[in-house]
Amino acid sequence: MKKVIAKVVSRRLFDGGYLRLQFESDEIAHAAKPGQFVNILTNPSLKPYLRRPISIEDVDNDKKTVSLLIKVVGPGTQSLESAQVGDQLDILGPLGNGFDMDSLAPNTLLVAGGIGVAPFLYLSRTVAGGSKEIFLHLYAGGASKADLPSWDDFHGLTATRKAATEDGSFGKKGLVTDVLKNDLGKFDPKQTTIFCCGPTPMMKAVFDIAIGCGIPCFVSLETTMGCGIGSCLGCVAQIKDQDDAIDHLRVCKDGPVFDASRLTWEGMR
Amino acid sequence: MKKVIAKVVSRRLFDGGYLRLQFESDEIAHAAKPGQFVNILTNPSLKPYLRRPISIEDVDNDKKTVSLLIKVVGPGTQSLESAQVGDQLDILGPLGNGFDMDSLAPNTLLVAGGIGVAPFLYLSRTVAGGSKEIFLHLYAGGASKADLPSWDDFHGLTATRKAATEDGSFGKKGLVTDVLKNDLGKFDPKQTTIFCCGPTPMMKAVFDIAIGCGIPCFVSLETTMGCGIGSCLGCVAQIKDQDDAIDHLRVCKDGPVFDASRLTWEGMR
Amino acid sequence: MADMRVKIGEYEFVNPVGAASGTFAYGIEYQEFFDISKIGAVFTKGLSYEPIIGNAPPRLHETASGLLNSIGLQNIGVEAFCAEKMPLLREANATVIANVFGSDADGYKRVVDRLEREDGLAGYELNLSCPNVKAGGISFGTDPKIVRALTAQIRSMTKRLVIVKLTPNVTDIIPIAQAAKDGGADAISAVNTLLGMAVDLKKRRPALANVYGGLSGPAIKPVALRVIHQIYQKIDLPLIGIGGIRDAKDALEFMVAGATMVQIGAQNYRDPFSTLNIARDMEKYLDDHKIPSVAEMTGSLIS
Amino acid sequence: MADMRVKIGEYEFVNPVGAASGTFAYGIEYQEFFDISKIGAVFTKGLSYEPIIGNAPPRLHETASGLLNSIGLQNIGVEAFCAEKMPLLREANATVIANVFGSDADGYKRVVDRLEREDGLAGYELNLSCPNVKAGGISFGTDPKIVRALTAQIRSMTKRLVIVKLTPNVTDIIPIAQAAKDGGADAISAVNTLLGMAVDLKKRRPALANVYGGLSGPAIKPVALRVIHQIYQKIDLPLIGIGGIRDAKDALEFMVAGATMVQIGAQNYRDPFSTLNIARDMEKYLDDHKIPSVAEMTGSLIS
Ligand SMILES: Cc1cc2nc3c(=O)[nH]c(=O)nc-3n(C[C@H](O)[C@H](O)[C@H](O)COP(=O)(O)OP(=O)(O)OC[C@H]3O[C@@H](n4cnc5c(N)ncnc54)[C@H](O)[C@@H]3O)c2cc1C
Ligand SMILES: Cc1cc2nc3c(=O)[nH]c(=O)nc-3n(C[C@H](O)[C@H](O)[C@H](O)COP(=O)(O)OP(=O)(O)OC[C@H]3O[C@@H](n4cnc5c(N)ncnc54)[C@H](O)[C@@H]3O)c2cc1C
Ligand SMILES: Cc1cc2nc3c(=O)[nH]c(=O)nc-3n(C[C@H](O)[C@H](O)[C@H](O)COP(=O)(O)O)c2cc1C
Ligand SMILES: Cc1cc2nc3c(=O)[nH]c(=O)nc-3n(C[C@H](O)[C@H](O)[C@H](O)COP(=O)(O)O)c2cc1C
Ligand code: FES
Ligand code: FES
Repeated sequence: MKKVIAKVVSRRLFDGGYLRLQFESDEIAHAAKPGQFVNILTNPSLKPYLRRPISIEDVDNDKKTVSLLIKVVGPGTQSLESAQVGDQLDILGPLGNGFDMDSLAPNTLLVAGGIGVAPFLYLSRTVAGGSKEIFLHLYAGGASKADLPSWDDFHGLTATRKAATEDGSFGKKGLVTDVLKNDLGKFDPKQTTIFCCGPTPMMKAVFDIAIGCGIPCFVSLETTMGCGIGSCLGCVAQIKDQDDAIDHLRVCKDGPVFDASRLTWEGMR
Repeated sequence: MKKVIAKVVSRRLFDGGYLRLQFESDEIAHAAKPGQFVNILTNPSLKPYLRRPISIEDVDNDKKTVSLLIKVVGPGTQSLESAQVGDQLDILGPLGNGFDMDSLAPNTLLVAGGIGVAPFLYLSRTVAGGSKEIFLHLYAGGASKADLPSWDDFHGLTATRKAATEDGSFGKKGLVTDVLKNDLGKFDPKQTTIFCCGPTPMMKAVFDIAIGCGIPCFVSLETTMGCGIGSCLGCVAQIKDQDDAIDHLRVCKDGPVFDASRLTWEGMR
Repeated sequence: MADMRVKIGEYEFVNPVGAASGTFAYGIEYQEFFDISKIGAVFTKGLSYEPIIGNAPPRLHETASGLLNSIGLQNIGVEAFCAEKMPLLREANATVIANVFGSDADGYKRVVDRLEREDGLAGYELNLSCPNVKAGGISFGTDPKIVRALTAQIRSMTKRLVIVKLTPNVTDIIPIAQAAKDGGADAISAVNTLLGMAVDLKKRRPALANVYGGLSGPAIKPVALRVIHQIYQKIDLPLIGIGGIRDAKDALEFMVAGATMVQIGAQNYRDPFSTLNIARDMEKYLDDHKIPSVAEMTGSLIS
Repeated sequence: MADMRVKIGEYEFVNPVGAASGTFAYGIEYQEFFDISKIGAVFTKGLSYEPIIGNAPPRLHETASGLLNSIGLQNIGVEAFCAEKMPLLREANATVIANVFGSDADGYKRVVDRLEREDGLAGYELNLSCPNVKAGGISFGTDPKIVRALTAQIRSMTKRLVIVKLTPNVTDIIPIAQAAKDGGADAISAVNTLLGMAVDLKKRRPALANVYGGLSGPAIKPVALRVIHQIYQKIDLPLIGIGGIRDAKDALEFMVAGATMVQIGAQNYRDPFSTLNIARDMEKYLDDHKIPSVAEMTGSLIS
C-alpha cells in the first residue's frame, strides 16, 4: 500500500452518470490484484470529509496506469467527475485482499449488479491471461442498458456473458438473479464458484441461490470507510464463526471480499 | 434591497491578485448609491459558510450592470475568482447607506488604501455627472503599482489624482497618508471633506491627520459580516456619543460609512 | 397537498418552520423579502427589559461549517420592541414568539409582564443559555431547580405558550428537560449554541473580543439531533429542533428524531428566504412521498 | 531550526504532535508509511483487558466537516497488544502511550497492571469518555470524585506518565480537570468526541446502528479550543489539545490557547502522513517567525 499523487491520464463520461478515470501510477499498477481498491481524497477541502473507496477496474498491460469505473452519486464522486486530464489525485492503494485466486473454480461465475461489475474486468483479464484453465461466466445486471457501461470491454475475456436489465433495454428483461437461477443447473456445483459484487439485497439473493445449490459464494462488500487502511475499525462487516460467535472484520483490510457464508449481513445497507 | 440571481457578464483578472466582475441586475444597478455594497453567496456549499460583502465599484450608464473590484485573499474571493462569464451569482443588494452625498464639500478628498479604492469609482462618476460644483481629489495608496488596478478608470473623473506606493513602483514612494499630509495645506478646512476607505490603521492615521486640520472625515469600515442586512448584529462598530456613552452600530445597515469622530475603533482590525 | 399545520398546546402553527432567535432580527425586517405570516413562527431576537449594547467587536468568526458569535445579547429592550416592532408585526399578521431573557429571574418576569400587555403574541421562548448573574454567571439552563422555578414563574403569568429553550452545554439534558416540563412549559426548544472559541494565530489573540462565543451552523447538527432524540425518548412534551438546519431534509430529520417544529438559525444569513423555502420544500417532500400530514413525521424514527 | 522538543513531567517528546487514540490503530501499522519514531507520540487504540468486538455496523457517518463514529471500543485486548504489537513498536523505537479503559475501575487497573510488565511504554492515557457500567453507563469523566479516585489508583501503580483524557460532554470542565490533577495526573488530554447522532431520512433510521456516536473532525475544533483554554486558565497542568486539527496552523492555535502537545485524530484518515507533516510544517512556521522553541507557543495568547 502506497500513498501516491497520481496524474489523471484519461477521462471518459458514459450515459447514465458513469465515468471512467485512468490515472498513472506504476506503483499501484504493479501491486494491484483483482478485487482490490484505491481510496481517493476526492477533494482537498472538506466536502466530502473522507476519502472515497473505488475498485480497481483495470490495469494496463504495461502496468503503468490504473482505471476506475465510477458511478456519480454524491459529493465525492462528483468531485471525481470534475477531475480533468492532467489533474493530480491523492490516492492510497492498492488496498484490501481482493478476490482469492485460489478459490477460482473451473467454472467461475461473476455476478454483478450495476457498478459492481467494475472489479470483474481486471479479474477477467488476469484469468484470461493466466495459465489455469478456467471458464468465466459473466452475469451482469442493471436498471437499464446505460448501467452496463463496461459491457463491451469484457469481449473475449469471458467464456460466456449474459446481461439482464430491469427495463429490458439490454439482455434479458428482469433481474440478473433470475437469469443466474435459470442457468445454475448447467454447472457442476463441485466445479463452480460464484464471485459477486453489487447492491446488498442482490448479493444476499445470489448467496441464497448459491447455498441452495451448494456452490461457494464470495461477495465483495461495500461499507462506509473511514481510513481504508485498517485503522479506524469503521468499515466492519459482522461475521459469525463455526460456533456462531460474532466478530467484526474490516471490509477494507480483511475484505472487501468475504465468503458469504460467514456473514450475518447485520447492518449491511 | 433585493436578493437576485445575477449573471456574470464580464470578468477580468489583473496582476497582483485582483479581479473585476461585472454582473447583470437592473434592480441593483438602479437602486445602487455610491459606497453601498452587495453580499454574495460565493459558494453554495459550505466553504466559506457566510456570504462575502463587496463594494459596488461601478454601475454602467444604462443601469443594467454592476461591477465589483475584488482582491483575492481567501476562500470566498477565490470562489468569485473561479466564476465564469455566464455563471449565476446569488447576490443581496444594494446594502448599507453608502456615502452621505450631503457631506460632499467643494473639495472632497478620496483617500484609498489598496482595494479600498473600489467604491470611489462609482462615487466619482456620480459626482462628475452631477450638478453640484465639487472638486474631487483622489489619493490612492498601495504596496505596489499592481495594487492600483483601477487607477486608469479614474481618468477624467477627479480634479486631481495622486498615487503612492510603498515600493515606489508608481506615484510617490511611501505612504499615501504622507502625500495627503503634505497636500492638506492647500485646502481650506471649511471647504473640505475627507472620504476614506482602506485598512484600519491607515484610516485611523487619516482621521488623525484630518482632526489635526479640523477637516470632517468619513470612513468606510470593514468588519466580518454575518447577514449583511442588519439582522445578526455581528458586524458592529463601537461608537461613543457626545457624553462618551458607548453603543454598537451595524456596519452593514447603519454604515458602512461612519463619521470617524464617532468611532472608538475598539476591535477594528 | 400535505397538511403542514402543527400544534403546540392549543396553538396551531401554519407550518413547522420557525426562524430562530437572533437570526431573524425582530422579524418585521424580513417582510421586505417575503410575507412573514407564511412561516410557522418568528422567534424574535432575545429581549431584555432594558436595552443592551452587547459585547465589543469582533463578534463573529467563521469556523468549519459553522459560525461563532458573541453578540452579547444586544437588543433594543422590550419597551422599544413594543413601540416600534409589535405594531408592524401585528399588521403583518405574523405568528410571533418573543424570545426573552434576564440577568436574574426577575429580569425574565419584567419582560414577560410588559409583553402580556401587548396583543398579537403567540408566546414566549425563555432563553436559558444566558448567564445567571446571581449564580456567578453560570447559565440558567444548567440547573434543573432554577429551570423549574423560572418556568413555573412565567407559566403563572400567562396563558400564552411558554417554550423553554435549552443549552446543549450540559452533562445530562434529561433532568433539565424534565424540570421545564415540571415547571409547566408547553414545549422545549433545543439547542442553543455550543460554547466555543477561535484563535487568531497571526495576532495571537482570541478571534472574538469576548474570547468565548456560541457555535452554530451545520457543524453542530449532529449534537442538536442527539439532544432532540434524547429528550423525545424520555420526556413527553412537544419539541422544537434547532441546530444547523440548512434545508428541508435537515428539518425532516429533526422531526423524525422527535421534533414537532424546527427553527432555522444561521442559515437565514446565507439565505434570507430559507425559512419560507424550507417549508415549501418540506411540503414537496411530503407530497412526493404521499405523506398526508407533516405531523406524522414527528418521532417516526425506526430504531 | 526551531527546537521542537516538549516535556511532560520528566518525559521529553521529540515534538508536540501525537496521533490520537483510535485514529492510528496500534501505531505500528503506520510504519509502512513513515518512521513512527519521528512523531511526538503514538496514542494507541483504546485497550481493555479482554478483547472487545465493538458495536454492530454501520459505525460511521459523515457530517458537515465532521465524522460520527460508534466503534464501540473494539480492540484486540491488552494481552494480544503485548504479544503482537509491543515487540514491533519497541523495534520501531516509537514513543508509545497506551490508551486504556475498562467498564469499571478494576478494568483500568488490570490493563495497566499488565502493561507495567511490558518495556517500552512512555505512559498511559486514561479514556474517561467510556461508559461506567457500575454507574448506569454514565461516562467516568463526568464525575469529579470518580475521576480523582481512578486517576489516583493508576498513579499509585506506575512511574510512567499518567494522562487523563476528558470528555467535552460536561456542564463544567474545571472540577473534572481539577480532579485529574488532584488524583496525580501528569497531564490532561482534551477533547474526546462530542456525543452526536445522524438520521437516515430515506430509511427513517439512525445512521449508526448504535444510534448515538462520537463527533470528531474540524466541526468540533471551536469546542475543543474552548475546553483547552478554560482548563489552561484555571489548572496548572500540561495539556494535550485534541479536536479537529487538520494542519500546523490548527495545532499552533491549540498551543497558543494553552496546550503543550496536540493529537491529530480523524485527519489521519484523510492523510496517513498528517502527524509527520504537521510536525514538519509547525517547525517551518517557527523558523519563518524566528521562534526558537515550540514550547514558547504554549499559552502565548494575548487577551
Ligand atoms: C471497496 C469498495 C469499492 C467500491 N468500488 C466502487 C467503484 O468501483 N465504483 C463506484 O462508482 N463506486 C464504488 N464504491 C462505492 C463508492 O465508494 C461510493 O459510491 C462513494 O463513496 C459515494 O461517495 P459520494 O460522496 O459520491 O456519495 P455519498 O454522499 O457518500 O452518497 C450519496 C448518496 O448515494 C448513496 N450511495 C452511496 N453509494 C452508492 C452506490 N454505490 N450506489 C447508489 N447509491 C449510493 C448514498 O446512500 C447517498 O445517499 C466502492 C465502495 C467500496 C467500499
Ligand atoms: C462593506 C465592505 C465592503 C467591501 N468591499 C470590498 C471590495 O470592494 N473588494 C474586495 O476585494 N473586498 C472588499 N471587502 C472585503 C471582503 O469582504 C473580504 O476580503 C472578503 O470577505 C474575504 O473573504 P475570503 O473568504 O476571500 O477571505 P477570508 O478567509 O475571509 O480572509 C482570508 C484572509 O485574508 C485576510 N483578509 C480579509 N480581508 C482582507 C482584505 N481586505 N485585505 C487583506 N487581507 C484580508 C483575513 O484576515 C484572512 O486571514 C469589503 C468588506 C466590507 C465589509
Ligand atoms: C448571531 C446569533 C445570535 C443569536 N441570538 C440569540 C438570542 O438572542 N437568543 C437565543 O435564544 N438564541 C440566539 N441564538 C441562537 C439561535 O437561535 C440558535 O439556537 C442557534 O444559532 C443554533 O441554530 P443554527 O445552527 O441553525 O444557527 C443566536 C444565534 C446566532 C448565530
Ligand atoms: C473512529 C474513532 C475511534 C476512536 N477511538 C478512541 C479510543 O479508542 N479511545 C479514545 O480515547 N479516543 C478515541 N477516539 C477519539 C479521538 O482520539 C479524538 O479524541 C477525537 O477523534 C477528536 O479528535 P479529532 O477531531 O482530531 O478526530 C476515536 C475517534 C475516532 C474518530
Ligand atoms: S475503513 Fe478504517 S478500518 Fe476499514
Ligand atoms: S452583518 Fe448582520 S447585522 Fe451586519
